[in-house]
Amino acid sequence: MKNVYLDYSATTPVKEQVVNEMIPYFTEYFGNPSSLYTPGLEAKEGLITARNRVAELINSRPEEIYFTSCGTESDNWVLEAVAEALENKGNHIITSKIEHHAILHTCQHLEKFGFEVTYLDVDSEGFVRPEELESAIKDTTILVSIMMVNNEIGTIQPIKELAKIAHNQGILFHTDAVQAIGNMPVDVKDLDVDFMSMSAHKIYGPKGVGALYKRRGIQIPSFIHGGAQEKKKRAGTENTAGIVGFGKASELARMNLHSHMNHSSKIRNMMWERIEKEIPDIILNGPKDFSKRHPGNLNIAISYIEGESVLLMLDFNGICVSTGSACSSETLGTSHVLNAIGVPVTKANGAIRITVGDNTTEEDVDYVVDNLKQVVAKLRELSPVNGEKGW
Amino acid sequence: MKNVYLDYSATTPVKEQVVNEMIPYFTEYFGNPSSLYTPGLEAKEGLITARNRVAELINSRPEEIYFTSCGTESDNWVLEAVAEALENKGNHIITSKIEHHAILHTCQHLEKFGFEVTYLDVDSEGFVRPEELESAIKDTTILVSIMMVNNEIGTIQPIKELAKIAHNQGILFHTDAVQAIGNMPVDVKDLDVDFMSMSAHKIYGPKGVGALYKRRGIQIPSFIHGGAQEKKKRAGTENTAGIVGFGKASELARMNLHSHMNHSSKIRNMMWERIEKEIPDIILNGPKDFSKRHPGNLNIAISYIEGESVLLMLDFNGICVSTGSACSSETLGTSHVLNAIGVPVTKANGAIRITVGDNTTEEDVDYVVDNLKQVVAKLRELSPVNGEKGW
Amino acid sequence: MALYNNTVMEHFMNPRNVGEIENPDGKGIYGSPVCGDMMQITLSVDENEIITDAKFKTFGCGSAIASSSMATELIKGMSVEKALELSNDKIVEELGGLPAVKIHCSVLAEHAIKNAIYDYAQTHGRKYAGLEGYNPDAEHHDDCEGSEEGGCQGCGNGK
Amino acid sequence: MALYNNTVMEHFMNPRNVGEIENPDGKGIYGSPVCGDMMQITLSVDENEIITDAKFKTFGCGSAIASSSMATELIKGMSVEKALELSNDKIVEELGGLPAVKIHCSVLAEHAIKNAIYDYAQTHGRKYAGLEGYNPDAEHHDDCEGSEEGGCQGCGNGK
Ligand SMILES: Cc1ncc(COP(=O)(O)O)c(C=O)c1O
Ligand SMILES: Cc1ncc(COP(=O)(O)O)c(C=O)c1O
Repeated sequence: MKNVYLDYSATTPVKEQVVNEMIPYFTEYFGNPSSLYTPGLEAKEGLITARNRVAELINSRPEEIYFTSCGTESDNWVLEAVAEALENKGNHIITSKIEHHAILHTCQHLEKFGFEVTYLDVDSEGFVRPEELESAIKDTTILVSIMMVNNEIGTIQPIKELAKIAHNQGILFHTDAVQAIGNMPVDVKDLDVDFMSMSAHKIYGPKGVGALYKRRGIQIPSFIHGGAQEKKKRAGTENTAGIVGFGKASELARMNLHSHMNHSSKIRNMMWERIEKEIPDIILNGPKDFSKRHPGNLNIAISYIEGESVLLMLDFNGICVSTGSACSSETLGTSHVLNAIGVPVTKANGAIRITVGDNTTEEDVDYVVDNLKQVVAKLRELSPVNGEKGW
Repeated sequence: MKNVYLDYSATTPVKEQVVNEMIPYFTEYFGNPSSLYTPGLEAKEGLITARNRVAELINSRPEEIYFTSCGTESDNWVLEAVAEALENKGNHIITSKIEHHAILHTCQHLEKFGFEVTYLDVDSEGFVRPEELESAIKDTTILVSIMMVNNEIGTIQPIKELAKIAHNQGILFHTDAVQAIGNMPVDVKDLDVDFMSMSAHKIYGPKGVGALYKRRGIQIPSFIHGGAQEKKKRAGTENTAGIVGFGKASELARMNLHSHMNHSSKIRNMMWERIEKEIPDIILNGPKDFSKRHPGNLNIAISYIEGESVLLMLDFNGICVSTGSACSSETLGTSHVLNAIGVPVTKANGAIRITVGDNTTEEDVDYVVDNLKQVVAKLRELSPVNGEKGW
Repeated sequence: MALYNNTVMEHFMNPRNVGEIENPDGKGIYGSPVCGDMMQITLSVDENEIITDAKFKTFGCGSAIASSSMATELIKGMSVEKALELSNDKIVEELGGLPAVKIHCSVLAEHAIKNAIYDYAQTHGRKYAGLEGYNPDAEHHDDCEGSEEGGCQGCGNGK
Repeated sequence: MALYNNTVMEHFMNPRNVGEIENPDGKGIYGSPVCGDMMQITLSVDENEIITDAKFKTFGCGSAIASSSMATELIKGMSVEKALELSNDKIVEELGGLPAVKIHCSVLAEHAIKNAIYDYAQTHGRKYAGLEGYNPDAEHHDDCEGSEEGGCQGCGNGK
């Protein structure tokens, strides 16, 4: 049976070159990077190389990169730390309705402690309207956090413009770029953001490693307290092998950026062309202008049927997609993102997300669309709802 | 040149069997464990096995294990979460003066927010006196956190007794067991603790993976907010390969516990016997009764010379030890642990820690002691201080 | 490891009794697409009150479809009286188990059958102890909106 | 990668001028074991005020020992006047660099030499512009207790 993985936005396989660079750090260069003897210094050297490589990917200085355990931790850190540091200045944070749960749930946590959060609406394609950000800013606003690329519908926000609006009022700006790095050019100097979250496992690196870019000169407290690692900003013995893997993945992402983007968007476009033509009663969620969309992302609401059954039947044929409806297998309820862009619940229940990546081939497109057509037809036959009945 | 690594308490090499179980999770079972299709479920199965194995090592239920990014995170989580959850009940936390910085610095962080922390004194061998804990408890006490085994001097605390004292007053009890698991029998049911911190890289597993044991039925808030991973208690895509490695390392630690303990203590004892006999003007820091000491730990204050130069000269000959004086290469100042047990600063400056482990051999003992003797002699010759001058 | 066991997967991939009986003796609908699952059951019942045929149409996840398939299999050939006693536990048991978060799918099937029998009883003037006080419209929305398990959960792209 | 470069390591592993001159013309001690480093310098100075010999004893980390070794090498053969101009920067430069947190070790060497010359000046009735206002006991404790960089840092077992 063919195996066609189409969920690169959920996670990516680790590239062989990346694994190969990691392995010696388990067994050979296993020292604690804080140790002063040779095996410790060897491990530390691995961290230095990795930091340089991540920095190069986003055009920052190496010392502006702080390694964390995941994108989620980076998001938590920024929000909690800015809240702690600027409490005396104000208690208001601005974000959007379509952020990742790592942002939204941390905001909800802060709300319990007296912070006020404005969740900006987005338009029908998921774009934050700059003028809405502008008018949401108050005297008490201490941070704006808007994601660079949405993980469900692929919307690429006008981060440079949004950061400028915040900075014009002297407000710090954070962006969650977990879905962005490696999938579009990201230059923190040009974007002029203060903080940026990243994660290795979305760019063919290992899971359990992330980073926070913090602009030089800005002081924020630690989130995880303890030893002096990461310039005393993130305690805990460093995940050396993981960080080395993140570094290598970043280097590859930088070198392959344009071929990766071209390849992904080409395959994605082929797939969408066939799907649009051959499967009736579907809607594309997210930007119609593909230049403003994650290069590998499709999010399709399929009328009359439910997403998980599509996912399962495709899985039976070796095809991996995710539903557009829930946060994870442990959570229920429909997608807050589809909800925010105005997709009715009934349609959101039938949404699937397809994200292509480096291993997706043109042949896969045919296999996937042929299968999807069959699955959709079969499930629609099973379904008590249809167009005539008004749904 | 020989390579003799003697810093197993800083970190351990990852065992080959552990690495071998991890690798497929980078490339083959790379799915996101939250995904419902086959590659996701395969990854999830890896987590389940790992959880079972960690649970077995400490005699807990699997559902009482929450994976984190390191021992430090586990420590931070417990302290911050109990503080948040029980704020209305009280603001007082009891810990000891010789805890790891992951505990001490988190306590200091809480103090900034109105919490009161009692740092218990320890005796000259590093033991917390149960009666002091008892009398430190107040109406406002919400948590007691005492480490099971000290990382510098190897002291094994009477955790069962200390936990009982806390529980008699209805107070939650946490223990940092990062140095304990794998090095002594640890049974959370028998010890009757509520929370316990662990880390993989001290038991021949990978760096960047830890766990928190949380007794069933106790509710604490999340520390890292976001997705629904770890029963909604610890967000962030799981470090699948790392967790699988922690699981395998735990299984090996459980199976090898007695041979590991016997081997370590035998080598450690041989080393101490020769050092004590052959190197004048040294002091053993920590418990003299080796049954109350980490089986691989020696901590020796060498008069008249400074620890780092000992470390460096030994490193030149392929021997890795750590100094007893500072927290990490990025921090200065003498050890808070040696200070707490009353070692004068002058002697603490000349302390080194030797920790032996599974790869240390009897031949290594001779190589190390021969070298150490020479290094000590050479540095003492260089030194302007000596016994006659009163130091 | 799989999300569902082989029996569930077999009923999901090859569901029995799919469709809609023309001029059914009883027809029941339960759930709604808003909640993420919806089932329609149609029945043929003979003069001895035996269910001679049952068909379903289901909008929902894998376990909802498998539960419908299994439930219709179980009630075919049963007396209406017996069919009213069919519990969701029995459906789960016959399926060899469902994940905890999916148990509500079997409840859905139980309710859809009850609703179909209620319709049969109404249109055929029958009374059954098992239907006493039963309100076909009552409960689903509570299930859906009230509880956390209110919808068929999907596999997330919240990642 | 190493903690120290080859020159530093060479001076650490094979330090020049170790020891204590008997009946020195000048002797200086700087630092204290409490602070983690302490240096003793002894000098022989001839009638032309040229330093003909210099020896050291140092308690301290690798860079403290290397700095002492390099510093004594540098002043041997120098006039006292010139030796007073020896800055810690020069010592660091000759060592090919020290890690930032270790720069204070070179300062220590500079001070120890100054102290030895001060002693020579006192006992031999000499005056030097470079010693004007110099207090041999003044500064070290400030360095040690006041600043974060007050001691030779060790490699931790706080792990
Ligand atoms: C006693 C103790 N607690 C906590 C930690 C922190 O563990 P980790 O390095 O996994 O953060 C360590 C070791 O570094 C330790 O020895
Ligand atoms: C936009 C976005 N932010 C944050 C995260 C969290 O990253 P991680 O899984 O590394 O915690 C993800 C993916 O899971 C994401 O897509």
